[in-house]
Amino acid sequence: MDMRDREIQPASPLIAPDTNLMVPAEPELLVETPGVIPETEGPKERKPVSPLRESLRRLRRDTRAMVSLGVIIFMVLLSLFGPFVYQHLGGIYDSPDNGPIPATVYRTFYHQELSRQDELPSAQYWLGTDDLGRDILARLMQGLLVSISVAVLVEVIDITMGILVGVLAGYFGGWIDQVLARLTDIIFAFPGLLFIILLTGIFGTWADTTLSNVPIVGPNGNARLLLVSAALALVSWPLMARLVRGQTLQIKEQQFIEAARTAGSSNFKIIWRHIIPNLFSIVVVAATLDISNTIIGEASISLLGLGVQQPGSSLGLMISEASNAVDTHPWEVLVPSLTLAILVLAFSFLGDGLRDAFDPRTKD
Amino acid sequence: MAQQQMATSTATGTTLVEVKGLKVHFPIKGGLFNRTIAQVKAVDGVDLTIRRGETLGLVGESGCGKSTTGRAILQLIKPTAGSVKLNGVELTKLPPAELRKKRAEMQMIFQDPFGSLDPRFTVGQIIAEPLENFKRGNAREIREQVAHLLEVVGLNPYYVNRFPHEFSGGQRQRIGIARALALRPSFIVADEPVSALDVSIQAQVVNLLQDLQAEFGLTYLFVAHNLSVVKHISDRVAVMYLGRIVELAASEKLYELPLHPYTQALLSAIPVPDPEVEARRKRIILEGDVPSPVNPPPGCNFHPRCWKAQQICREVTPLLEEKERDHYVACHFPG
Amino acid sequence: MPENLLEVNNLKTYFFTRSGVVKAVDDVSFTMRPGEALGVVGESGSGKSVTALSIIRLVASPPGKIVGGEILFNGENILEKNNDEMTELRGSKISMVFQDPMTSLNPVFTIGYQIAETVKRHRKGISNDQAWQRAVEMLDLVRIPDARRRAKNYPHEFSGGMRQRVMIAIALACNPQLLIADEPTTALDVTIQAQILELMKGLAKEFGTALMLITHDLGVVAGTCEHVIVMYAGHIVESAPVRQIFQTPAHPYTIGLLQSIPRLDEKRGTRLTPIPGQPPDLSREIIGCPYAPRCPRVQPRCRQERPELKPVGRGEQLAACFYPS
Amino acid sequence: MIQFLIKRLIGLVFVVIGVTFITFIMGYFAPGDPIRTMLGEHFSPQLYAQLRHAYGLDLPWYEQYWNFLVHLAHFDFGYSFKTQGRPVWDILKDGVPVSMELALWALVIYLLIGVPVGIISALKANTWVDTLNMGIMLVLYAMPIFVFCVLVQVLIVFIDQETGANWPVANWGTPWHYTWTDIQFKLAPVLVFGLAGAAYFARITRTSMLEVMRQDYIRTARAKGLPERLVIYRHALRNALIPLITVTGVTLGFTITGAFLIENIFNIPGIGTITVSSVLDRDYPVIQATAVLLAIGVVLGNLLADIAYTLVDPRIKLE
Repeated sequence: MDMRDREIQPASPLIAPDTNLMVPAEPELLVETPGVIPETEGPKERKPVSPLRESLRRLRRDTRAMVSLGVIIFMVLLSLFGPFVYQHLGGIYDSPDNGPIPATVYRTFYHQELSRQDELPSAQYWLGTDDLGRDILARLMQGLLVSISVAVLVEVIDITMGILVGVLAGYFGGWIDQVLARLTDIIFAFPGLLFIILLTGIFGTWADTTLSNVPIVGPNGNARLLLVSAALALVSWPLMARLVRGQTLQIKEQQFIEAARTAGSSNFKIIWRHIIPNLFSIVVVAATLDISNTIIGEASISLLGLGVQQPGSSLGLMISEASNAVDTHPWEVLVPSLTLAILVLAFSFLGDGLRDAFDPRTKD
Repeated sequence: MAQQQMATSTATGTTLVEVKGLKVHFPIKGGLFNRTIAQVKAVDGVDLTIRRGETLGLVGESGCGKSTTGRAILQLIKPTAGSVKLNGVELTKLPPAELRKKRAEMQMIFQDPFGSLDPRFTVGQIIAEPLENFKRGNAREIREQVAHLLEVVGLNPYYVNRFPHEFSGGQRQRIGIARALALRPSFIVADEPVSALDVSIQAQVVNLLQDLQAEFGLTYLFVAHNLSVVKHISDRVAVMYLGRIVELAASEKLYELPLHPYTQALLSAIPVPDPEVEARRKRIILEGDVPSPVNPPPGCNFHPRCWKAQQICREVTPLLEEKERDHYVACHFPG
Repeated sequence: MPENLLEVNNLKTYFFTRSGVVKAVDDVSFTMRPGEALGVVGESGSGKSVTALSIIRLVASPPGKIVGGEILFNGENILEKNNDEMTELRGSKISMVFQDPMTSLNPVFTIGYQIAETVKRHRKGISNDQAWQRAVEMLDLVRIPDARRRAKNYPHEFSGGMRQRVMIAIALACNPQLLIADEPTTALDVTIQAQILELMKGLAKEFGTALMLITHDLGVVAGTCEHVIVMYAGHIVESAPVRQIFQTPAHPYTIGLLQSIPRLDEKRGTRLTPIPGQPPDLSREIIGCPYAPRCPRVQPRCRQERPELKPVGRGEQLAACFYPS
Repeated sequence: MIQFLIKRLIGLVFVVIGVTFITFIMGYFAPGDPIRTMLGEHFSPQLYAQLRHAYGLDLPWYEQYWNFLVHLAHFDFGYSFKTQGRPVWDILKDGVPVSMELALWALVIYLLIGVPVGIISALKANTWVDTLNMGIMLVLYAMPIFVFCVLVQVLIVFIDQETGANWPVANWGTPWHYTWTDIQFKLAPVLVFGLAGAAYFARITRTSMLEVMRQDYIRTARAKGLPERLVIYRHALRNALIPLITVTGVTLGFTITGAFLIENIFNIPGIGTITVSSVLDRDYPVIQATAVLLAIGVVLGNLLADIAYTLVDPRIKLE
């Protein structure tokens, strides 16, 4: 983890959250919110506007966020269905080494066509080949799949644990709060990246041998991905929990919580119906921004040789392999680097857009 | 003496709420080991009886503990000490589940028309929440009750699916009132219900509260800092200063003949919208600020600002005693 | 020397927001004589604060903009002055005290510094020591005990009432001709409000400063001001000497306001007469009298034409109503 | 003040214990036997037992941990597994100055570029200047730092090829020496590292500045007749910089970690490179030592920030 984390959760409560502040609110106009229903007028045909719907409407007007969302959807589709389509578009290739082989072979991310090393894009290899004659596009799609799967896995754990612990710590305080506070202290002082490096470095070979037979996640050098995801989740959830805790404390002070208690709602019901729904926006924003960190984290670990192993593919691994030949074949390093940059930027822009859309201060 | 007097009024059976020796102290943590280093004595020994069907006004300046008193009576804040009885049932010792059941009888109207409604609930869901908690009918019946409640507070039931942010402050306050009424409570604490509203809207809500009281036989504890409003709506008024009640009397009487120096100063400070009256009035301008409730002055805690203060005021805390019929005051030199 | 200290003619200040143009102040005209105490009364959104900020030219821009009219101060149009001339004027000839004393002082400077800074800015050639002397003097004047020592304290070491005294000290440090106080006591308790109003009234008299007191509390103007302006939805609806406003109010809105607030000296059992409905949405075009939808005396004409501010009855009383009482 | 320092020092000890405990436990439960790995082909039972004893690995885990802590209290990080008998400190001492040099120059760039850009953006909020500034900063900030490194390397290669220059793509010069060759080595990594952090600082500064400019006391300063220049530089800036102090404090520690990737890609012989290679070699004593160093760095950074805070903001009094 680098310092990106702390944009979501400032280390000190004195730091203003990094929201894009729009024009200062004009002093006397705040009381009259637009859309207020005049009592004297009769019912009008208009759909009720929930705060969520209003936020989404604002998001839709944010070109940058919508383009980013488009990019993300495209990359997800590419990683899921891309290989299937790609392999059915190529014909038979008469390989000097392997004889005639179909595209389902030479357009896989692990097939080495040693007579075709370090090529630039061509009709057969749309994005060229790497130093072992492997299809860069195929490896790229596999790398994207790895990035996105890790991101999804980590965010599921991150959000679940973050909300669970954060809400309990914020709502009830007590020992859970104390433990969380100490835990985040350590996480802040113990650089996350170092922890992940340690965990994957120490248990990596164990994972290679033990997990490689597990279906789906095991083969093709992906055995360490579960470990990497676990490590990433382990360092990210306490920060999410801290953020949720802070927000819970704020919501708890709102009078509608007191009102719910007066209405006879139990603690469980208050948490479930009043607190968690109101955490929605902040968690969505934090998770979106955290996906960038997760993707970078996985790529960093693979880059250092501690994540996905050969013959597997990951954007980080691709960059690492190609960076040795940066002076002779810059193309090979540019492709995964730019893809990674675009993916990460898209999540950051989307996160920024979501934050603006949810922040009532930017309300028009 | 005063205690006995109050006790007898309980015996007549007209008392709905009885508060005795209520204290709410908040700890201030600090130091090396996060120990409690001081106490904020927000409420420091309050005795009150609220009669069935009356409106008892509770006034005081910010930080005097009036809102905390209201919340402690409803057990929204756990009192540090003292007893609160509603209909003769001791609330402070009820287990949580029992207390939740009791909430149907006592409700609250909140100050902040923006913060007191969950922004993600529709108006219908907000008002239905207490009804659902207490299983007052099936979905259809609850819907009907919600529609009826909206009409009762003067809102069109057509808006039942709207969200709070689509309403103005006054309308939101009406929604809050409808929610408080949903369970047909006997006792309502209204915590500064009009102070966040514009003056022209305040009157609408004040009138509504009065109408509802007549219609449903409600008992109000009306907490506010605006003495004019409190006097207008209340049968009796209690004046608080630094966590204690310094004077309690029928509202007319309190205004005409205040006995406690603080009440006198407070009343004289309130501007009257009449230049003739203003020109004639003599103001008592108090010196200095309200002391911190962490370290209240010893004895009568008003003595540092009081022009009548004697040695005894600095040493002995005056008790709230009945100086005239139904007129209680905590002062060594009242009048 | 012109007779009027301040003359506001047809002032229009609009806010250009994404949801439309909000006409916060729309065609407002009034005058102030030197030393006069003028009360400006209105509910939130009535344009009273924006009027004040327009006079001192501190309307947040964007989105706010003064789009029309003139503001003559000592006969000179403030709206034609450049930024340098305007900063010369602010704090020396025209000062302002704001609503929230807790946030209006800079937390990182001592209060003595914050007063002395104003003095240094406007008195050419004054030394730091002299400016500090003046600061202590001012603190003494606003009755801050132990002023010499307290001048070295930071704002957070003062209570709300004390901070408002400091704000008044800053505002009066250069003997301004006009002091604008925007809801100066709204954030304070009544007993503190009484202290502050008393102080402000006394000092304004002593300094010969004209006082423009903006408030939503009719009681506050009754005891403090000589002349009152009532604002509603960006317009002045009534303007009169203080006695007439309270004894013979002419505009239905003024009457409504007076009947809707409970009075401390009223008899038991009286019922308030609320004003029905809500103030209008200023981002929409308002045709006719803005008060018409809530007015009990509304006539067809009120919904079509906007009434001008015209003399009613005797003397200086003006009202913007076709059917004044 | 004393009480505050004591409190923070207790916190420091707590964090160091937590960090060492995590690294220790991970090393203890890690699969594989370091001594066996160390001996490799030369395995003999006696030598094995002897070495195990020498490293204290025959003791129960809590005694091992306790010994580690005791040594740590004497600033003794123990001996490396990989290079037998070589003290850990001996390995680290070459890396520390390099990493510190990198971090320090990066920090200078954070402040010298990030803060002014943030201020300018805030003052020109929502104009094209702001949009352009913040667009660039957002890209710099959100882009993975190693991608940034790679792109710069590609650029250097391109320039070298086109102009025949011989600008180095990797490695570091002599620490704390600034001959032209040294500068050539150091410039690219420092700039990459510095600009990434500067982007973060620019964003925080802009937010903080905008927040302050909305405050009532800024309006008061204007109402006093202060010229806009003074309003900004005297009244706004001082308040806006307060949150930056904390950020700087926290950043001090995290800067060291950010260096992990930069060092690896630019092949700089700093702590980051040493750590990664020791992880690959499973040289636990070295790993533990770096973890402790980093943790202390972070906590000290925070402590310094807290103290600096009290000097700037009169509202905050350390109890």
